[in-house]
Amino acid sequence: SLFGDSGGGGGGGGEGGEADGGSITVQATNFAHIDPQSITFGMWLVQMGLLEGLVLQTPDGTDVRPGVADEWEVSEDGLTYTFHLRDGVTWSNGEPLTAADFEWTYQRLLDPARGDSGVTTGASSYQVPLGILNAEEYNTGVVTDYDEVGIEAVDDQTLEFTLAAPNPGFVMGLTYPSMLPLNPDAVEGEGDWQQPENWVGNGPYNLAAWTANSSMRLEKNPEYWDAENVALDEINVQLIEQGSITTTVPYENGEVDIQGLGEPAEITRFLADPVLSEQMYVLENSGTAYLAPLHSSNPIIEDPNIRRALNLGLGREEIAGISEMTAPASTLTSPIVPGWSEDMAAHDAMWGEDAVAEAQQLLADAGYPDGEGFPTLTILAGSDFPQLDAIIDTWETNLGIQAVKDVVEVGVYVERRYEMHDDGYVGFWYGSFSGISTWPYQVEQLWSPDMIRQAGLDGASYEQFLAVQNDEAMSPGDRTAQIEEILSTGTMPEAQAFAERVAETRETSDEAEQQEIFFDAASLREDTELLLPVAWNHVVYVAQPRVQGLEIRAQADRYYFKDLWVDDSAE
Amino acid sequence: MSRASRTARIRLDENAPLLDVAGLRTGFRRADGDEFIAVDGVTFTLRQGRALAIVGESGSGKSVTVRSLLRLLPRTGRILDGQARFGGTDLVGASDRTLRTIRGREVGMVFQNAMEALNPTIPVGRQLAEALTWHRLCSRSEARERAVATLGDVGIPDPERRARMYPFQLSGGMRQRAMIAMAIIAGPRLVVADEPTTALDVTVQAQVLDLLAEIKDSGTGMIMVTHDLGVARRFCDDVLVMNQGKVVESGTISEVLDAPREPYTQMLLDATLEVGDVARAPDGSATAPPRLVTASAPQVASDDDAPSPTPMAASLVTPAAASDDASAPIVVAEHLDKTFHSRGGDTHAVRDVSLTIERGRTLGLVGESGSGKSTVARLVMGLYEPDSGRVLLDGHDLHDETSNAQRRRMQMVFQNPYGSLLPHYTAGANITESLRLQDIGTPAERTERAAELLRLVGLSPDDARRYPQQFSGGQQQRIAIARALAPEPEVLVCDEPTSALDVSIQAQILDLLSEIQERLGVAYLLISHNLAVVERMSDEVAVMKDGAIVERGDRRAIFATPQHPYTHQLLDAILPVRGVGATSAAFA
Amino acid sequence: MAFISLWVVLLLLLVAIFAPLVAPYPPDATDYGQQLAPIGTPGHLLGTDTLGRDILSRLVFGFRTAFLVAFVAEVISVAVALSVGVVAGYRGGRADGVLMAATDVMYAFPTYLFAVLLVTVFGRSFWSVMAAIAIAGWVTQARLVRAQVMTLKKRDFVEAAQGMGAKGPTIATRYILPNALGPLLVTTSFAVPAAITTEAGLSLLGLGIADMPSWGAMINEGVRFATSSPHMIISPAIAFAVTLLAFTWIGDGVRDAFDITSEARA
Amino acid sequence: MGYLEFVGRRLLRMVLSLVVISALTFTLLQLAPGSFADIQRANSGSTGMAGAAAQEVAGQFATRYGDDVPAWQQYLVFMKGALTWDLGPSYKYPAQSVESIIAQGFPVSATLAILATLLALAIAIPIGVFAALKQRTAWDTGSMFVLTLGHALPSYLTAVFLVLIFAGALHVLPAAGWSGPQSLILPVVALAIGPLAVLARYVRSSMLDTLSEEYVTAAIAKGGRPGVVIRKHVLRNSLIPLVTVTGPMLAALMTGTVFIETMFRIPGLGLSFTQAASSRDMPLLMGTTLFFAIILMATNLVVDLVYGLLDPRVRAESGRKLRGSRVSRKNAGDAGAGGGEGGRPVVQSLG
Ligand SMILES: Nc1ncnc2c1ncn2[C@@H]1O[C@H](COP(=O)(O)OP(=O)(O)OP(=O)(O)O)[C@@H](O)[C@H]1O
Ligand SMILES: Nc1ncnc2c1ncn2[C@@H]1O[C@H](COP(=O)(O)OP(=O)(O)OP(=O)(O)O)[C@@H](O)[C@H]1O
Ligand SMILES: [Mg+2]
Ligand SMILES: [Mg+2]
Repeated sequence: SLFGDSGGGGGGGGEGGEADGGSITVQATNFAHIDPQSITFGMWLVQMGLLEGLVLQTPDGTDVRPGVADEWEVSEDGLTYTFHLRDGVTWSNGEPLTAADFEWTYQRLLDPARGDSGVTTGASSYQVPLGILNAEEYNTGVVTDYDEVGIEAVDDQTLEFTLAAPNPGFVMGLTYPSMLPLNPDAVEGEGDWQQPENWVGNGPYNLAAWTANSSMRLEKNPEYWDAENVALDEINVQLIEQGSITTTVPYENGEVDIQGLGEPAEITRFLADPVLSEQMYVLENSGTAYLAPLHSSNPIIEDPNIRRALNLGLGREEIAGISEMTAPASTLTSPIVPGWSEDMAAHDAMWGEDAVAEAQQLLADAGYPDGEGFPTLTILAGSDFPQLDAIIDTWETNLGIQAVKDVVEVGVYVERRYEMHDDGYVGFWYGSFSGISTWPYQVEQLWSPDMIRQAGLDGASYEQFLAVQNDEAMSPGDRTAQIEEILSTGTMPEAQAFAERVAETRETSDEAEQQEIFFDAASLREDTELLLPVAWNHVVYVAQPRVQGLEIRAQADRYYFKDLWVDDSAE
Repeated sequence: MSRASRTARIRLDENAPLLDVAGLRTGFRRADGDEFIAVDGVTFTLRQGRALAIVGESGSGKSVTVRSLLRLLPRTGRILDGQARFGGTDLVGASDRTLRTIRGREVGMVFQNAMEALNPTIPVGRQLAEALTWHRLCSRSEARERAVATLGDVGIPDPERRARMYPFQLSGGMRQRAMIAMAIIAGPRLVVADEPTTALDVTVQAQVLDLLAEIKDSGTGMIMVTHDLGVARRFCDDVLVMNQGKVVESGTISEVLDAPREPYTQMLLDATLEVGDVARAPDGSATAPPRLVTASAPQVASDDDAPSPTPMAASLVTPAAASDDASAPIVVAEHLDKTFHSRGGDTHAVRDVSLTIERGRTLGLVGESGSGKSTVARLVMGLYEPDSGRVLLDGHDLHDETSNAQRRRMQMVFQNPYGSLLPHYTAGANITESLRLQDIGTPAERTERAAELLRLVGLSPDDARRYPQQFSGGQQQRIAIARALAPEPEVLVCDEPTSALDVSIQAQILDLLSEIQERLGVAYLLISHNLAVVERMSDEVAVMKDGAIVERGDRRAIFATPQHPYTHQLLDAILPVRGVGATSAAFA
Repeated sequence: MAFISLWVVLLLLLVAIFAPLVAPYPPDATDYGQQLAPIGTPGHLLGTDTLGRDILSRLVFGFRTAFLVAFVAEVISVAVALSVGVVAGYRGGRADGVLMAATDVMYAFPTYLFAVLLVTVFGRSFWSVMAAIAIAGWVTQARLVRAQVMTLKKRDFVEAAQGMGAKGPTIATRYILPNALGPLLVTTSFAVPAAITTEAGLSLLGLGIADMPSWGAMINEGVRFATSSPHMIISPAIAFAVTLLAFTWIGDGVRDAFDITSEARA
Repeated sequence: MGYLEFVGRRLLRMVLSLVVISALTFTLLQLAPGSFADIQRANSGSTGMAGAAAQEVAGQFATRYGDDVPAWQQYLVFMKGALTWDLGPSYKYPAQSVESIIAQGFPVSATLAILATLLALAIAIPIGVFAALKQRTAWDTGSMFVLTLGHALPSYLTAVFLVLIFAGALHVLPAAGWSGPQSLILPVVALAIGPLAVLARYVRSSMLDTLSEEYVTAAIAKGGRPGVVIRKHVLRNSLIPLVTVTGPMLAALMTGTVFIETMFRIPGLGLSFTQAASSRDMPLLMGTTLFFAIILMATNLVVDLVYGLLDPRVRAESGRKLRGSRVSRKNAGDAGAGGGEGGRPVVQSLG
């Protein structure tokens, strides 16, 4: 039919006040597909309840709980993890879910060709820091035999991982969408396995309907191992265009039960409203907005003192003051990472009068007193944020430096970010991230050693780097080696030190010790002052009072559907 | 021919007048809020079975008068005062409902332009039938039958088929007949016809007028608005002369037209040209006809005042090499042929036309609409390339010789003076444009020249600064003539130079043209569908039909002893204006 | 109506020209103590936005931008339309055929693509947005000019000019062109609001002008805050509506002025 | 014969235009910075393996377009497929063919467009007629004022206000979604308001023109009652030219209205098109562009043919004149409608 067979838009599907049954409507950022092995917003939705991995995160996101696997053990040396699948765990079509299915899934994930099946278009969502033996090597083509990869289905119910180095965060890392199992028959079968009619999953919910660009309907999966503890019969997902104008009108109109709240003004209004403020769920400081250097033939920001001046000259308080849900950021690493401390920051005071005074001094010493003679900086961004204006504004006020924003269409943004620019174009690109707050992710994956070293390359080395990267004729192994060569020798020593320190995390299986190394590495990264932290953003969700069991955690999926129930008598 | 109707209708006293109009005043609200009085106290009486002509110049209020009778005024217009008694009903004061029973039923209206007055998207028969069904005079099917019958009555052949046709599928004459049929289908006692034949060719006009005469003879009263005194004389019993919204004079045709009491009527009569006038003129010469606008004549109701032209200053133009033979014709056109190609089909507009124009003399070209007159004019002017044949200007082939020096020797005056002037140029700039284009004289000289020419055509040099739209039609035509004269041409091609103008203005323009010819010795190719104009102005006349010249010769010969049957037909269609002894029979 | 509108537009023009004098603050001046101040806040008549920038000042400068875009785009598109339209209409034949073909293509072509391309290649700058609008606009106008020229070509004065010895180019440029301007002026006055709307629309798609205060961007932002800070959308929307109305009515007025017949009949 | 020839020529012109449009679109797409893969990568986050590993992604389309083929060959492959309505898989939705995406989105956009057009007509005609009959009264100026106002606000702004009022304040209608008749109301109204104003103004001016026609006076002179004269003589003739305005309007709406679709989360074609353009999804973009072009041109053709059916004058004329009359009618339409349609908006679907 014209409207697809999506359910009613209203959220009022609940039958009475009992804990079981009912439906809710949630908003999600639109996606083109739901293959968890490719990085799109779809992978997060799958994670929320369509597929289930070996383990799940606890609702607060600080630990893991059993999923498909009900128990697991680690070897002494911290290199071997053995997972035992539940008895009788099945796919939604009733067929047994086996360790072989996992092995097959991970082979697909790491497949260096990736193209043939035509299923994925985004980048592989495999998380390198998991450190599975030979996984990265197999994926990049260095190792060609999948048997050499440290993943093995010992029997139907036992799955064994071998790591290249101890990784205390390994089990937590398995909660990432790329590690979700896929049903081999469905994926390889005729027809599009992501469509409701072909869907075979193992999560608490099945895909019942999907109207592209509009909505999705999920239905409770009776075959799910823990089905008796799944409350809701139905989940309606409204798909919202990324960056489109979303107001809270549907929420306040009762059409939506759970939605993210992004607009500062909305947040202010909700906070001020005694009823609405009760419905807010806030995860503080879980995201970071930052500036990363652009490469230009004008070397001015290659000078560490200049960058230091710019870093200290940022009026972080004013910038964060734009929104109630933003805090001035002293580090890139999110403060909700366990063990984070202020000591990591590059300076004792990242803002305030002293910081500005120091910045001014640095600038004057570099020959630009009050910003005189300083070239106009460019801030490249893919869409317009008030923070951009605030950055420009505070630099001008604090340092007398002129900056302009270059807000470009996404296609230009992606090209321009890593281009070598001419003299007239020097400055930073603006990025922001909100998602996983674990040490490996924040230090190794997100602002990775490669990225930092790349940022620390001088103009000449960067051109070399680009040449190698774009050399189609080179074999993958050669390219990796040459890039490593350029990065390790061409970059600033502090960046190389950071990379080396990160590598040391592989050498210990002791969690506490490893965390210390991570902390240390992150501090080194701050000291390079290559990437400038700007602000930490809180994540805010609102949910109708009837929604129960909601907790927001520091992973982009935020919560699992299976933990929710509705209580229509709640007000 | 009119059919009795079955339903009750307004009772009329046999002896009472059919229509009695008293003190009718109609005004229009203007954009600035003022009321413009278009009809000012019109009073007349129409007796049963008689026909009244309303004559007068353009804008005198004729149409507004008759439209006021049926209250067919645009939104901005309203009747301010007066009465119009039709039988026992005052049409001015009647309720809308009463008026509706009268419109179409008791009073039929014939509009000037049938193409516009017939709905283009409804078949003619249906439009006729409406006049019956709306008055509930008969059933739908009966109405259809009567529509067909009435179409037959007004002389449309094959009425059954024509009734199903749309207006645009009928010829002009048939449309006008259909329009008349629509007016009479309900058997009205009064038919009001507003210029019913002005848009038609003379020959067709004659047929339509005959039809109206027939209706009148059947006892229907008639009011006919016309600017053609000949039409009035031929078909009407009484006449009402209007000027500036007022009735100037009224009475029976012979009272008014044979012995006008008012100078305005006299002026109209004087200005009206009639075939045979020249023959009757004392000296009978065409080269110097008597002025139409005599000093004794009163000021005409237009703002054209025509002070006498002044002599020209020295020429700016270096004369073209004098021709070898000053007695040879200035223009010789030989075997011109022109066909227009279009996807709708080819039109052979001009077939083997040859003509000569003598120096300082006038060749008149007559023929009905579409006969190819304008095309000949354009071919002679060199605006069209002939398919075959050639035009020699003083011995030079116009198409070999593209030099501007030759071109300037022949200029053109168009029918529609406004359309031919550049709207965004001042009168002065319009006049000097041809000089400017050909780099003749300095700007100062050209300005001086424009002033002279304006004086020559009877305008003031100060007028040079005004724009064309600020002049009246007659003045615009004077400017157009001045413009044509600017490069001192030897030939002037005039394509219907007066047909868009009132008779009084026409008279002035014709006088002006005669005078210019007399003084400057310019030769004319004068095109007109008005035989009287051609007779008055021409030395020689050529008659065109279907693209070919069917007869040509000396003016006197053509008008006195026409040879071609078509020329006969044209002359027969003429309606005399003046009294006894000037009937068309004289030419038969 | 047209008369009042003319004054409104003149006033707006003055505001645009003297924006720095009219606006109480520079458009980018931030006031971090006064964010999202509502209408009527002392010092900020129409309130402030998320950065504490004065909305009135941004409106004033935004109008300047909008008007500049519309004006320059119109000048360009009119110039192109005139040259193409006159050539096609006057010469007919091949030139005409090409224009008609181009019209067909442009009519069915997603000009959005042009906009994206221009904006992506040349940045979200004044010039690319302006060019995008001009490219979309010229075809309609060229067609109009062409039709106009074709009617004028049949007027007697063209023949009169030929009779006086004027050549094609002279006729086309000196006699026909000035008379074809009238109807074009009408479409131009309607095109100004259309251009402003388009600029705003591009902003909504993230393709508008980024480095100047723009109404589109303001409305775009206002929509986001529609429930929480309605003042951010109300003033731009009203300013937008008033401007568009004024231009539309001027267009009506211009059309009436050129359309003597309908006035006479009415 | 003239008629058939006319249609034939128009079809030929359509085909030529389509070729030019497709080539132009393709070229623009090649020139546009950023490739599908780049943008995909950026959207997936700047992190992890994304930076390096997605290099190979482009190779995925090897099966359809050949291995690393030059752009012009891709174009030919695409066009060859297009001839048989086989547009291949979309880059962005690799599991779906472009034609199936169009087949899903078009009925949605078309429903919206048709409803909006009908709504606009249903309101515009009575208002226009009424205003014309009450010309220069408060009714006339008042209704035209309100309409112009409605038209002066672009549809996205109208939509925002509608949502705020009917969903935000009154809670009577859903603010967004595509789940039943009630979710159609706001988008249809938002879409209809602009066209409504244009149509009403057009009807009014067309009515005024017709009212001043001599044949209307003639009909009154025949004794017709005002109602009858208006119905039989005025309405019909004033509404015929409406076809020329309504047709293209409907076509423009049918090809999707990006803002309305985004704002109301309506899975229409406009959204697919914008996404295709911004993600450089070549097959989808080419497919939707060609589809739009066909819809627009076909509507134009249909309008001309329908006009011919409605107006006997046009019907009788030959193809040449028909073509000429289209131009003049179009201009008449522009002048008559006049509602700020002077320049076509860059984004056809601005509404
Ligand atoms: N609708 C109108 N609005 C304003 N003035 C009008 C209107 N109709 C006619 N007039 C004016 O009324 C006067 C009389 O017009 P009317 O049409 O009766 O002239 P007429 O004698 O019929 O002339 P013609 O011979 O040109 O038809 C003219 O000055 C004309 O300008
Ligand atoms: N430019 C043209 N293209 C096609 N056909 C034309 C053209 N000019 C004239 N004709 C046709 O040629 C024929 C003669 O036209 P022309 O204008 O010379 O007649 P006319 O005698 O001047 O008529 P009227 O008295 O109506 O002015 C007509 O059938 C006309 O339709
Ligand atoms: Mg009259
Ligand atoms: Mg003629």
